Amino acid sequence: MSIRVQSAPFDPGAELNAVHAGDLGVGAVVSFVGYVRDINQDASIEQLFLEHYPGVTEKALTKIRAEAMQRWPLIDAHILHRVGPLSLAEPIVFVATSSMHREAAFAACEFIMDYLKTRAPFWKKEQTSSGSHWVEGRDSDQQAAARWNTPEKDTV
Amino acid sequence: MSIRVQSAPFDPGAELNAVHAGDLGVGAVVSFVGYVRDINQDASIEQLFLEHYPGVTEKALTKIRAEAMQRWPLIDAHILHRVGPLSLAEPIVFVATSSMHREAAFAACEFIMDYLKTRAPFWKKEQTSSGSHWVEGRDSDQQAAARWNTPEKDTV
Amino acid sequence: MLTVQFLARYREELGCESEQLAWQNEWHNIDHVRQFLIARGGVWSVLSDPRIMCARNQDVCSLQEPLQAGDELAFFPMVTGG
Amino acid sequence: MLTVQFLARYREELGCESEQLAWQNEWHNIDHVRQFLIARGGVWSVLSDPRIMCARNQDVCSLQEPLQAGDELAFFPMVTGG
Repeated sequence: MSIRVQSAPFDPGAELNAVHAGDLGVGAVVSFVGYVRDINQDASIEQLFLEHYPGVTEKALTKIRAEAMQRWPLIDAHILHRVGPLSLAEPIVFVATSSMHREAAFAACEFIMDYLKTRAPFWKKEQTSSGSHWVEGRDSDQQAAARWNTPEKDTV
Repeated sequence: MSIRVQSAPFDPGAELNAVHAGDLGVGAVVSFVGYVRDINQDASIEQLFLEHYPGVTEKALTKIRAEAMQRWPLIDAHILHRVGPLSLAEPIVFVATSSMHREAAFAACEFIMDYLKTRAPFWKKEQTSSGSHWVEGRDSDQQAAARWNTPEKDTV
Repeated sequence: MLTVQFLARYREELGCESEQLAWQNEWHNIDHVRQFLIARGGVWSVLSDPRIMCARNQDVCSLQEPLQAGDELAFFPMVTGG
Repeated sequence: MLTVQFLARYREELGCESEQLAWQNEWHNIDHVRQFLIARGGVWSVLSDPRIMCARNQDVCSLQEPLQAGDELAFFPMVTGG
């Protein structure tokens, strides 16, 4: 799979099982699934809309994946993200990393999520009973991503 | 599911999908799957045998899960571990955590794995072409678990 | 010439998806174009957002990224995917 | 009386799954029992393993855990599950 941006729903369980893919060298698979919640910042959500920047999104995700593959001894890394209208409880994003030992898979999966949350051009618009509004970026996401900064890297 | 120790194989994808379980408050699910690898410390593995300490294993896992639930704002946490004979590429362990936001789910899933690796009574015996031998504990697992020590906690 | 796109909330608040600007030699980086747009006043103050992000030729980059005539720029709010 | 179990590699190297020991009043913690067993010499030196682990009455605990007559102890090597 590696990188996929799609409007069609997906099955996280099927994606998870596909990560091992019969590779006998894989000892550890860490996955993250993000779901549409019914409440966000006290507002009751009816539907979520995911806008993205076609072409640029895929490039940004490819770059994030490549950086993870370079930083940790991974066997593979996968990123799958929905766009368009999403219903409550639907999976929004699936990220999975595979490696021989668990340390690399855990760190890389969290790294990819932190970078995706701050560098990949996706925007959430929430529809509530009182209308729709754009979700505000969280400062905590910026801080989470900043943890991975190394002195020699000064990317934005 | 919460805690299960079983000799029967399991399907990680089905377990992952069951974690969300229609709970509209779940925003994040992090999972870990450990698989039987074909090579360990340069030896070619033919089969793996997992011994455990019946009753005590379940208690140890229940305690680890409870500590994770207490340390982080989790919605739920699940631990599933195989025992007995396992073939190459089979899943050995599945750990999953669910929460509103990803930070708690990531930290708790890694915590559970680190504690399981150092406190839950399971022992691996590898069968190779030249006979079988018990797997040695890794010092790196002890160090990984020690990261979670807090000054007021002095458990072994 | 320079193509500038606006995405998500910016597109909605500006009522503008993209525009073509006549190239100006004093534009050395993306922030100079942003200042030019803000100087129009009114709704364009949306680009004063301290958390603004941008891309040049289909790559997310910083406001200090150098640019040249013919480039395709995009301005967008802090991302909120995942 | 005290029941002592040996698990995994220890069970195999000792050729012993469990035994019943006559209670001794100088046993104040689990390590005292371990020292008693090591003092038998020969194969029992397996319990000198610096990474030995133990349980008391079905709970994993430290070698310093106090004990009393009737307890069920277990000695086992560093765990390697997961």
